[in-house]
Amino acid sequence: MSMGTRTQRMMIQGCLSNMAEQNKTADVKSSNELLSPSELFKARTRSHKIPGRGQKDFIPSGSNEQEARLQQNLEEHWSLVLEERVERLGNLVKAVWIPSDRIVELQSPAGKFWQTMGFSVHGKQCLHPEEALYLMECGNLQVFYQDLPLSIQEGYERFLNSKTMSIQHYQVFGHLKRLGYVVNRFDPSSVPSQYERQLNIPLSRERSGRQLKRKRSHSPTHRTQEGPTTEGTEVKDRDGGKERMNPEAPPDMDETQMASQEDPSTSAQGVQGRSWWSKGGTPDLQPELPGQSQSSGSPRWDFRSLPFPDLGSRDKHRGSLASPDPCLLPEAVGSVGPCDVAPWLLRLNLWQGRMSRREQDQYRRDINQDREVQRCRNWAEYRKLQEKRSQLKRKNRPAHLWEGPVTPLHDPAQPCSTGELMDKINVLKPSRLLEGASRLKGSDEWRICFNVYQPDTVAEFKKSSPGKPYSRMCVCSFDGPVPDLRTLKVLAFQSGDIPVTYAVVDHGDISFYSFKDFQIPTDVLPQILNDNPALTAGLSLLDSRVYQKIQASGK
Amino acid sequence: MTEAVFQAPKRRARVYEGYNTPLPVPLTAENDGLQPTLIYKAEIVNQHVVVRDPEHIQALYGKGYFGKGILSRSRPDHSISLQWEKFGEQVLPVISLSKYQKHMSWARDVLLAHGLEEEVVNQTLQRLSQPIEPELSEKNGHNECPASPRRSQDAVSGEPQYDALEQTGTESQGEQDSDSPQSKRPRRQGDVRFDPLAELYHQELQQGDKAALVDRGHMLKTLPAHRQRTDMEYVLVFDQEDEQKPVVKHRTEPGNPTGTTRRVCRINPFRLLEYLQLTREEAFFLVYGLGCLSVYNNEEPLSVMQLWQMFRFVQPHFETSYIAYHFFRSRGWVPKPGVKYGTDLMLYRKGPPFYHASYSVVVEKVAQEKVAQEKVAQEKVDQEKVDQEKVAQEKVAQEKVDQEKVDQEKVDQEKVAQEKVDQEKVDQEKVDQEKVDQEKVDQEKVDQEKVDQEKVAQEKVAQEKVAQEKVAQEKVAQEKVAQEKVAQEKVAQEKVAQEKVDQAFSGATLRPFSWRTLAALSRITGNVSKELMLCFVIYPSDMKEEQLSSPNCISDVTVQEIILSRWISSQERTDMEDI
Amino acid sequence: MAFSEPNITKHVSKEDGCEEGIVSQLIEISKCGSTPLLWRADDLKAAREVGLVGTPVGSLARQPRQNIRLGRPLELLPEEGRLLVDMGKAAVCPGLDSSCRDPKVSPECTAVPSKTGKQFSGTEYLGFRGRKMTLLRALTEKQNGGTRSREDTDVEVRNRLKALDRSFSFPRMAMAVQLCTARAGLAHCPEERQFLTADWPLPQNEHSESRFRVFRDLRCQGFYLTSAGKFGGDYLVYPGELST
Amino acid sequence: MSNLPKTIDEDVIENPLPSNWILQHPMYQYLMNLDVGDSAQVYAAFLVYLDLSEVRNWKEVNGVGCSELQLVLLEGREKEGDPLQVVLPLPVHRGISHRSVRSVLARSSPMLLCVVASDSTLVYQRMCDGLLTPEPPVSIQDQGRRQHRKRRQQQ
Repeated sequence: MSMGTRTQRMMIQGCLSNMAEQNKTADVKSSNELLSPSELFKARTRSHKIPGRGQKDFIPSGSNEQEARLQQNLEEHWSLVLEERVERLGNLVKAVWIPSDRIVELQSPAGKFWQTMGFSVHGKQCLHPEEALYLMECGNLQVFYQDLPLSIQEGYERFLNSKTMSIQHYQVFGHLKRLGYVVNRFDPSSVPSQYERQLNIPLSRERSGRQLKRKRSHSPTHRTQEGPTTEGTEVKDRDGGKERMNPEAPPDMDETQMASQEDPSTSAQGVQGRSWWSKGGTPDLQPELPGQSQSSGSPRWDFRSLPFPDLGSRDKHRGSLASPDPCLLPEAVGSVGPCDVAPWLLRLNLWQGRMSRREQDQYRRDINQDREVQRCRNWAEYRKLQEKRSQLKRKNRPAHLWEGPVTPLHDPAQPCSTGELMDKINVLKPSRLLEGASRLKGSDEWRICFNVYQPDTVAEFKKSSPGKPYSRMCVCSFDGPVPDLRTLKVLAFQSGDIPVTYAVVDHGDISFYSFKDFQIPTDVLPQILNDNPALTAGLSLLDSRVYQKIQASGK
Repeated sequence: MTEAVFQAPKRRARVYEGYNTPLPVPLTAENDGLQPTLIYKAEIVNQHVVVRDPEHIQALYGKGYFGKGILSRSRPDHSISLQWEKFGEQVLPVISLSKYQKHMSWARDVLLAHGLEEEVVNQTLQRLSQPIEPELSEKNGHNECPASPRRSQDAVSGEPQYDALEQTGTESQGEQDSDSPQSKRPRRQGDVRFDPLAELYHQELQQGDKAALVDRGHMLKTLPAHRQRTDMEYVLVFDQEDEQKPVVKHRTEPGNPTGTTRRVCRINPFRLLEYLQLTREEAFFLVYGLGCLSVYNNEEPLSVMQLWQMFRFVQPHFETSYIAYHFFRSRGWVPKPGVKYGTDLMLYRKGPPFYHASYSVVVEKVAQEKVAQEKVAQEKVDQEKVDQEKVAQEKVAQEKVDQEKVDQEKVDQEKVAQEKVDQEKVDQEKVDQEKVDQEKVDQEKVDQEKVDQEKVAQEKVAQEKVAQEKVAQEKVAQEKVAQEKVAQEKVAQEKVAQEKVDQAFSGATLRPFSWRTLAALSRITGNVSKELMLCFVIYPSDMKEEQLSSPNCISDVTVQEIILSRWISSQERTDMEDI
Repeated sequence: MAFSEPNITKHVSKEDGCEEGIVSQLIEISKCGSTPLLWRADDLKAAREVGLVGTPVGSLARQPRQNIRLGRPLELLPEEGRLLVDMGKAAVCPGLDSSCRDPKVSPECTAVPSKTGKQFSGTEYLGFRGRKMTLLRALTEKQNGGTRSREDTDVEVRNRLKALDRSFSFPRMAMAVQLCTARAGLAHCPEERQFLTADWPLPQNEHSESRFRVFRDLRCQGFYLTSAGKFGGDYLVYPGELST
Repeated sequence: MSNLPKTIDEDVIENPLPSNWILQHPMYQYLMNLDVGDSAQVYAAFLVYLDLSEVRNWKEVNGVGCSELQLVLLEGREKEGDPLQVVLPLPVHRGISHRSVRSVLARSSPMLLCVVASDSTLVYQRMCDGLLTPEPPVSIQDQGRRQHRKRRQQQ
């Protein structure tokens, strides 16, 4: 078809009196993107349903049936794609594009979208270009420029450029908006500085508490215990407090801790880093300040110094504990009566593992049956014997391992507990993501672009006090580089306590990834393993329960 | 909170072994100084570390899951055949004639390679291939072990273990050693084929006391010493005419070997013993971290340093991968190679038999933040300055002291001289009385000596003073020079530091990372329900090659763990992707 | 018959006329930044006819607030764009980046208000006719229906019909307005023509070159390709036409 | 039995082991004597040989030196009468050029690439010249069943 006729056709279509002819031309070519009045009229009442998609075929079979299905699918697809937006004038908000300010100014009262989008300048309601474009695509907004309405295409072309944002950024924005998330631009200055963070002054807007029950969806944060909402913060504060109180608050102690308390020599707690059994299933919730590493990791509780009734002991079941010395209590408390330990005992695992004879033989190897030991008449002699033995071993240890400039970290001739052994070989320090991050300079290549709030917070969302975002987005391209550790540090620091998600755009297809700081917990069963198999068995049971707990709390 | 939360490792549905000890070294109470410590032995075979002693193999694999059997999928439990049958009082593996012939030809080649005459070789082989009578084999062999019920079951089902490449080849979601049908069953234990210790506790097995199986390591210790490893292996070989018949037929009549099929008991002419091969990281950890392994190269045991240098030479970035390995071991996890999933390590809690791997780890290497380094450098410089000042002050103080000493000495000398004189005077008086004639002469002598002494002392003092001044001057000069140097160095360091600030933590050194590779890794890892961990090994920026040449450098290195996960923006979207 | 604005054709120069045969089939690739986009439904179909799939990235007009199915524009892989251009099937219209000129309002654009005006009056007429038809139908149905109280309803309906004829006014706010997706056709914007290029304007490097060659090779073998970043690959290769 | 007083630890250390059969194995000797410089690759090839020949019971497994690629390849039949397959054993730290892969594929397609980790873990990958249509994903095969299950769960 020649261009001339096409032009003519367009004009013809615009003409009311030639409706009949319009049909004819439509047969020739269906590029009638400007709708005729009848089409417009029809479009007002068209269905808003999207046809479902059938099952995919794995391989073309060449069968007629498959061919037909494919054809039908395609036709359906074209009819959907071809459709034009038709809206009632009354539902459209009018706006004007102001290129110099790169904003869109509303000319008529804003709609519902105003709750989550837009901003006011000098009493005028304005939208960012991406917001305007999204609303145009949703059929809520008609933007005029030089008194003419902009098509979506013109919107893309005018609104998306190097000075506003790239089409990739807009694709991420649109993708999240369509799913119902509240998305707005990230302003680095809105994040409290390191100094402010250290002062730990709660931001006023975070205090405007909204107790929301949020549905837990797959999300960058859903596994953490705290969400972005105030609810989360409060949980954190409470937990923080709890942790501080823990050592003197018996009820908060977990079974595992009690169990491991049975052997005061356990040094598993001294191992650097975290140990899941030592936290009683509570993940580390203490907010970490940059540069202040936990890796120095002194054990939170030193069981040796805890003057604590050994409730786990099987031998002496005391019914209750005497009341504490009043001088140890705060004045206001006055006196406290004796404590009934029965309910606590119920919570302990006092399960006694059974041992086969073999195990008993093995584990109950009695030092007293050692003939040399029997010959010892006193402690001094016994210790001398021990010393002699270890010297002998030291002498016998292989020269090629022990006489060079570098010797092994552990000498197997000097047996020690698992915990001690772990301590010996634990020479590598873990690093935290925020360590040293404050001193790194950001780059232009990597920027956080959006704050994202969960869809179900929309009803409560206030632009004036948006609260903590659920996540922050950094937009990048599949063809571009992957963030290196430095970038991860810089952005994590910039985002503070909000997780950063990387939206990676692959020619219109978007994948999201998050890189989260992590410290693998140390997995060492306490030393009792070797002393008391019964307890070991009990412990591993407990162990799995702690896991369940962690899992439950993560859900 | 932006930290990834620890996900509980997934326990295997069925666990057939007890958890032993985490590492193959004696722990207190278990071995209270009674026995000499076992140092395991490994040797370098073509740049790889191989453990050959069966007991060592069992200990290293059983306590901490080190290494892999070169003929097995993971646990070193290879046996020549899946089919075992009763022969006399023993149960022996059944192999095909072709397999027997293959082994025979290997034996032949070996003998020929030793330079033996063809004829001699033939004679030897002839002798070796003589059929063995049941009683004979019993007397000589060590395969004697009454059939456990379990084993005869196996003989019945005779299920093929390896279906060509299906298991490892085009790879699905299989776990390293757990998914083969064989490992799903507890039969490995208490079974001679897999477990040389079986004969010790098969009775308990029959009693169903599975708990008895718990401590393999302990069993090891009680193994009779007379047990030899050089013994012959007896096999049942199909007779030629039976070779063509379908194998199924044998299986239907396991208890009747004398039926239509005939097997002949022969000595396996070339026995393939299962060896354990360790990764270099595992080997080095056993040597350096635990001190319980000696690695021999050409019969010579290697020192820690030699091993480190050899591995660094043989394997690119060995130090980095070792650091990652050591890190996870020191946190109680069991790292195994991650080739199957395209990563460096898989992390198991306790060991592959108990838990599914939790993490798939990619190791990366980065240089530490230079800003901190700069600070450290600055502190160093400051410290040096302080030190220098201190030294200078001390020097001055020392000089003062020296001076005082000198003075004191002078005084002392004078005093001594005086005392001497006094003493002498007293003596003289005595002498005077005794030897009057000598008196005058002596007196003069004494006087002369006194004068001489004083003179000498004074001269000495003077000389020393001069010398000290000189030294002091030189020192001052040196300090100045030193300070200038320090200042220059400081400037230089700052420059370097400044330049390096921009490179801090940047880049990926070990592999070219792109979003595509990450996406693929994330998908693979997710599909097998594991988490993808990036493990950044962070070297201090000023770490030099000579520091890297010793394993002690690892204490200056830090390790950053990052969990990479994919976020699904909506549930419906995943549903769509599913289809 | 009203060619209300015959002046528009004037802008189609003779030169352009010579190329008409080709031009009419040319797919117009519009660039947003460096991203090639197709806007017109015809172009989408034409690209699909040569086996290029692309990715729809815009909200679907029918139901914009979902991600399951998206609509125009269609984003092309750089390889797809380049292949189209190499095949002589497409021309590239550079995007209006801020560095570009801000084009004067073209005569075509001025046509838009009048056209929308026509759309409006047309809709109004249709609205009127629709209402009338309903009433008439009601009338005939009733007439055919029963005999009971026929007189009353007849009169009522007739009165309403009369009133409708007299004073129908379609409320302006209820008017349907089209929000165009694509800018009106190529022919209406002659000034833009000069920016069309037959060359593929994206910078090439070794990597993109090898990607392109692989793409072209596979496409020529009849495979349908889409992007496979999230699977860790470069392309997903389909053995035949995709069922979208 | 467990209270046997004697311990074997000393014996374990002192007992001489039989000599290493790997080093004596004719195939190992043969492979080492091929004109291939990369001994790590040769060792990897031997491990793959053992796996194919002893564990998987392939037939007629043999080593082929490929001096221009400095590689040892293996050939063998999965079962008697099956076509000969070519296996390229590759130590995990060694890279491989496109040219080498092409050259091996020219001998046989599909070929098997076997990555050998330093603890002798083997991972086989099948490589084809051209495209190989994958097996239909499980999700499609049993989709009907799955949907059925879903429906049942909802009830």
